[in-house]
Amino acid sequence: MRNYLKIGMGAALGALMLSAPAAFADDEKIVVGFATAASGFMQAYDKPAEDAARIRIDEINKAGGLLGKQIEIVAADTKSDRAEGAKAGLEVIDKGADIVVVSCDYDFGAPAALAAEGAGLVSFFICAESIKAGIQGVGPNSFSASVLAAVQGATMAEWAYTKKNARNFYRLLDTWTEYNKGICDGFDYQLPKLADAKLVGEDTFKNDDASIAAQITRIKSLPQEPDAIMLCTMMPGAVSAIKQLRAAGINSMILNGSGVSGSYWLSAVPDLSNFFVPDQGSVHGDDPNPKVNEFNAKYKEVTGGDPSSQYVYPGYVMIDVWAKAVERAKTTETAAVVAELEKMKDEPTLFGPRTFTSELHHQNRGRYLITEVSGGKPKVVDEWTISEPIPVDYLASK
Amino acid sequence: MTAILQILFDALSLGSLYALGALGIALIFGVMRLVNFAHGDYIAFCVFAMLWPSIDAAAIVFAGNLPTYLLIPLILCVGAGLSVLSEILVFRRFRNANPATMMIASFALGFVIKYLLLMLYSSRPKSIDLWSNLSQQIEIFGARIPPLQVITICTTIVILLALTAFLKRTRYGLEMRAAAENFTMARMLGVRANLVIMLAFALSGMLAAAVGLILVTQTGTVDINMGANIMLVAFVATVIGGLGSLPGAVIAGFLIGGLSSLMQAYLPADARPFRDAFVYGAVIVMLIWRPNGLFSSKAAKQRV
Amino acid sequence: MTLLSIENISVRYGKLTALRRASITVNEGETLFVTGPNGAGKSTLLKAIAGVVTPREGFIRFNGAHIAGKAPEDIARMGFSMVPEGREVFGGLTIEENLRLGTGMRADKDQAARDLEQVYAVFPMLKDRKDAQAGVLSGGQQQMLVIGRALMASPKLIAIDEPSLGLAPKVTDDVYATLLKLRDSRGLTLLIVEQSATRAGLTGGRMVLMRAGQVALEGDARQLVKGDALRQAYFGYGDH
Amino acid sequence: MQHRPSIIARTWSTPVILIAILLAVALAAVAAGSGPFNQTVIEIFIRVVLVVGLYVFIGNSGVISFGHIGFTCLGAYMTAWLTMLPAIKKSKLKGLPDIILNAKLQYGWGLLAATVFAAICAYVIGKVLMRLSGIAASIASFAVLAVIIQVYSNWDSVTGAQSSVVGIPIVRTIWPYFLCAVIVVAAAYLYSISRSGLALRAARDEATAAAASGVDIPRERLIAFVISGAMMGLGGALFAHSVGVVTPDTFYLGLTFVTLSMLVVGGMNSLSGAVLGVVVLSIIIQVLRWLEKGIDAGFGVISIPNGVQEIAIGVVMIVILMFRPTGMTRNRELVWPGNKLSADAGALPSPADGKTLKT
Repeated sequence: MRNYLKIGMGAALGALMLSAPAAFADDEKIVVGFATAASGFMQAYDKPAEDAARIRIDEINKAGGLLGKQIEIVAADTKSDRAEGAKAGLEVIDKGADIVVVSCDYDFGAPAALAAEGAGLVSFFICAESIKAGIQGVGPNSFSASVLAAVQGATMAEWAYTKKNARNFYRLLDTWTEYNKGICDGFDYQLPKLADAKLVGEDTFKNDDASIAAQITRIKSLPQEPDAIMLCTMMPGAVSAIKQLRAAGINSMILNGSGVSGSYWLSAVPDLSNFFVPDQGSVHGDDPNPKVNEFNAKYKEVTGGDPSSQYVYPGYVMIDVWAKAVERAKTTETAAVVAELEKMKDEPTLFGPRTFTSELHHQNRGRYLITEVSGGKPKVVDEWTISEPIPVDYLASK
Repeated sequence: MTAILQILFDALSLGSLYALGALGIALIFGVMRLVNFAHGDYIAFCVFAMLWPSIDAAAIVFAGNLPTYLLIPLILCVGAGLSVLSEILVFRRFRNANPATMMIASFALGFVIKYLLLMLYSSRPKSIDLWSNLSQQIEIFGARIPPLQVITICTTIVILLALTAFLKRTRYGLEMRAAAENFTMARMLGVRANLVIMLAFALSGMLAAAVGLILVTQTGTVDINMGANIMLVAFVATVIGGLGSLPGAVIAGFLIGGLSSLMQAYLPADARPFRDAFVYGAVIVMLIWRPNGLFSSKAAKQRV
Repeated sequence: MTLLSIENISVRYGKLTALRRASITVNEGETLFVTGPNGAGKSTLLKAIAGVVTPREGFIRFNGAHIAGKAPEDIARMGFSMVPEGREVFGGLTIEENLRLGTGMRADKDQAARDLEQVYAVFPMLKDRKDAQAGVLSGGQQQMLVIGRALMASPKLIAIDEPSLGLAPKVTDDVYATLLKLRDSRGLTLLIVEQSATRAGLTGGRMVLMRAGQVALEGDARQLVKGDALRQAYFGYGDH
Repeated sequence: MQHRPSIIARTWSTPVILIAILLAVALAAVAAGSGPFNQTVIEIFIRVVLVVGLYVFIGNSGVISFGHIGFTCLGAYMTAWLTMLPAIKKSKLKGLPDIILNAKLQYGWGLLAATVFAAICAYVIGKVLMRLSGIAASIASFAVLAVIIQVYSNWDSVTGAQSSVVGIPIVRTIWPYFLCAVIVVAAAYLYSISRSGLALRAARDEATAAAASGVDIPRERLIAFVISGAMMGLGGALFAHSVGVVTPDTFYLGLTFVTLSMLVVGGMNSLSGAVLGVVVLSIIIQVLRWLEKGIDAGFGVISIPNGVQEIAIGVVMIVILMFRPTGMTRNRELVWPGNKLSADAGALPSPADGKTLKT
């Protein structure tokens, strides 16, 4: 069987399916299939978001279920491996999943998501932040519950410009992952839109570089210390880079993506200050929305620990928006659920509004809390939504 | 002038890390012709030994809280212990196996150590603040140099001198050099093979621990893959230096570190992401130019 | 008195049998030549004594203890010093380091220091170049070095594999003269593998002829060299 | 030698047995009819292609290569470029030549192009590298892998850098994979009984003697390198179509060591070792994974904690190598019972047949 799937936006995607395992629907219950990492490298990233998703499922079940049915969970371990990811996807589909939840990272989640797409099911990336996690990289039935990495870079640039009067920016990119590049792409998009803001220099490094001394030398040799450094990186290299930047006496404000969210790593850079992170919700107990703090308490009750970073939250959002769409469609049938999801415009959730369109199953604009780390203590200091969404064209060309 | 001094320092500090790693690999290779791919995992293991096993995001610092004069010997002992243990449990049984078999066995051992750490600590990198005042920079002739860099370079030099003195001046050093050159003959002269090999493993493990300590002080991060990159570069350096030649390994380590720093400093921005491709390209050229390494001559194979 | 006795040992390399139930005894203070054609198992015999290869069967008793299957270093520590074929100096070590390697098992450090001087006295050339790398020595000098190295262990028995291999006749004469001198002055026992039976006949002592992994003939070296029995045994009993 | 039957008559049973094993695996997948198991079997076939590809060079030449997975990467990207929809290429991979930009081929052509492309690259690289031997060759091959991966990880306009290449048609039926595995096994067998294969193994066992009798070692090595490079490229293309997503980091050290381990554990110098290494280790891994999920043994569920599988497979490999340092097959080939051969050589004749050992 061959079917070419045409999708909007000129960006079309073909999937040549020679055999698609038939999924069977059970009328008595609704099945959520988790094809996520229960072991290996990705486990530390998938598990917290999955726990949050389970909390939301539990809430729905306690409140009488979805369409009057209880939600059941089936899970398969991707072992943090791409080929295993495809198997895990096929496995939860075999077990009757109505929605396939896949790994937090696009690369690791895509094989399972593609399996779901092939079976005609809705797939949700639990917290991936690449535009590919959705229509562009999987197909018309795929979504992501988080916000695009580019929005983080754009948010930080615009916020620092507006609220902190930053004019001279320096861009330091860790070329290790696409996520890192995504942050800098957003930053690159936003910067020219800010009058008289300029890029005074840029450099790259690699996450596992033992030392970034050469990169620091380049910053130090600028005639004047930049107002802000846009640091597009993630763990574990982020800590090393931040530590070395500060140790070198570079005191510019450091702007980041959400990859450095959370306080678990702050002990490595004592007395870190002038450091800013965009968060969808605060894990530090000071979220302006008391319901977030309630959720944090519940999370601790269920898992025994505080949320480690903001990447817990998209899991909750995911089940939340999907369940709403199912309620509205009155069925779990894929086309109907996708149609309902695509009707969502600024749909409020605990962690910021969500919009899905037939072009983009991701957020190209989003409300972010700005967390400032000062004297080694993180604190929410502001809230920011970029003035304009980042165009899908721009994102897709990156 | 200042810029050159700065680049020189950056290159030296990166190079000394590679040199220490290469030394650990060359030592074992010299004595038993084993390319130990588990070396990088020894580095990670030593650093994790400072933390209490837990899969929480925040690190629970345990041994890391000990005073410096206890912590350093402890971590060195952990490295030596792990290395000796792997000799006794695994490598001893591969004394006569071919190099490929030994290599794969060492890789499998590294795999086991890595996944053990993953199970105990989870894959999420942990943070630990160790001697962070060493990272505060001081200026020398306009170049900014963190004491840690100075310490790293000095440590490397001290370790090199100490190792050279050990190999040159002591009985065990003499036996180790002899064993490295001709294992069977050394045994026929009464050199206790197992003891010498264990000693070499212990030293190699301590070198891994030293690399781990420097890395964690510099980066503040504990990660299961933290030794992998250094191990790879060290492995390449060992071969370029001339397998089995300790000074060769050290010099090649400095060479690669220097080359990498120079490229970072002088490549145009667009080419900078390809830095490692250029470095490895240079490695290929060097190997074709001198397949036996920079410091290996046929007549007298010099080892320190 | 018997210092070393080898009883019925067999050694195989894969499918190839190098020694078949060979038996040899060496008495204290004597010089025993082991001779025979290529592949007769002479070198294997020494390796088996030294512990480098393990016999499949048979006993080796040295100085009253069973040593078959023991580690080379343990056998060396019991007073068996080996000078293998091809000399095997440590080319990267200096001459003095090579010599000092032999003393590892000794507790009597003072005596070891005196022995070093004695070796230098016997081989003055070694003393002149004691800090040079051993790899640069000529073949004859290397042979001196390895003999000196073996002596440094203060052994009861020195086994030498082909001391004349690759050496000029004049140099070989020197080597043998030195060996005999040492045997007499130190009460050493010598076990010498020598392909040249003539050399054995010249030097004197007992001789064992090996063929196809077994002892084919045994007797006084000078006597054997004169007779026809040796030639017959050497080339086989007419089957060639 | 002259009185022996021809090489094919003596050795044909080896590829037949190996292909029969692969067929048994394929039929098991059909019988099970489960999606994930089907995918597992596909993965086994891909690994057979890769490990046999490694064997053709490493096994025959005796030179350990750490670089072959680089060709896998080249192959995977080539088929991705040719088979994905032009629209995606035009927006993401603008730097591709027009002919590739506009192509939309069936996956079969993609596989072929990947194989040919990898072979060409192997030829060019091999020309430079094959004069090296021993550990220098190993390191140089690793450096080649590093260069390929670094370039593919950063060449934005052509490979999309680290960003995954998507929109590759996914093939979920086992038969194309099975067919490729069979072809590769047969080709590897034919190579090893060819004049070049025999000469190369002679050089592996007795380098000086082979060189003295006129074997041009770099040339024979280059032939093996190109054939194995082509197979690695095919394996990469198959991987791309099995998962549907390609990124450079998939083809780095992890896969290098997994495939090398399978080869060495199986028996590095024998084709049977390459195939058995994959099949046996894959079965062990699968059993361990089932154990991780929990197996109902009637009296209760037997299970092991998550993550133990990786530790266990490492331990299993070490133990196998301890007891069989030359691999499970001891470097011999599987042959039909009764088709007895000299144990030295195994089914594939090795010139080391009559070699003697020095006493």
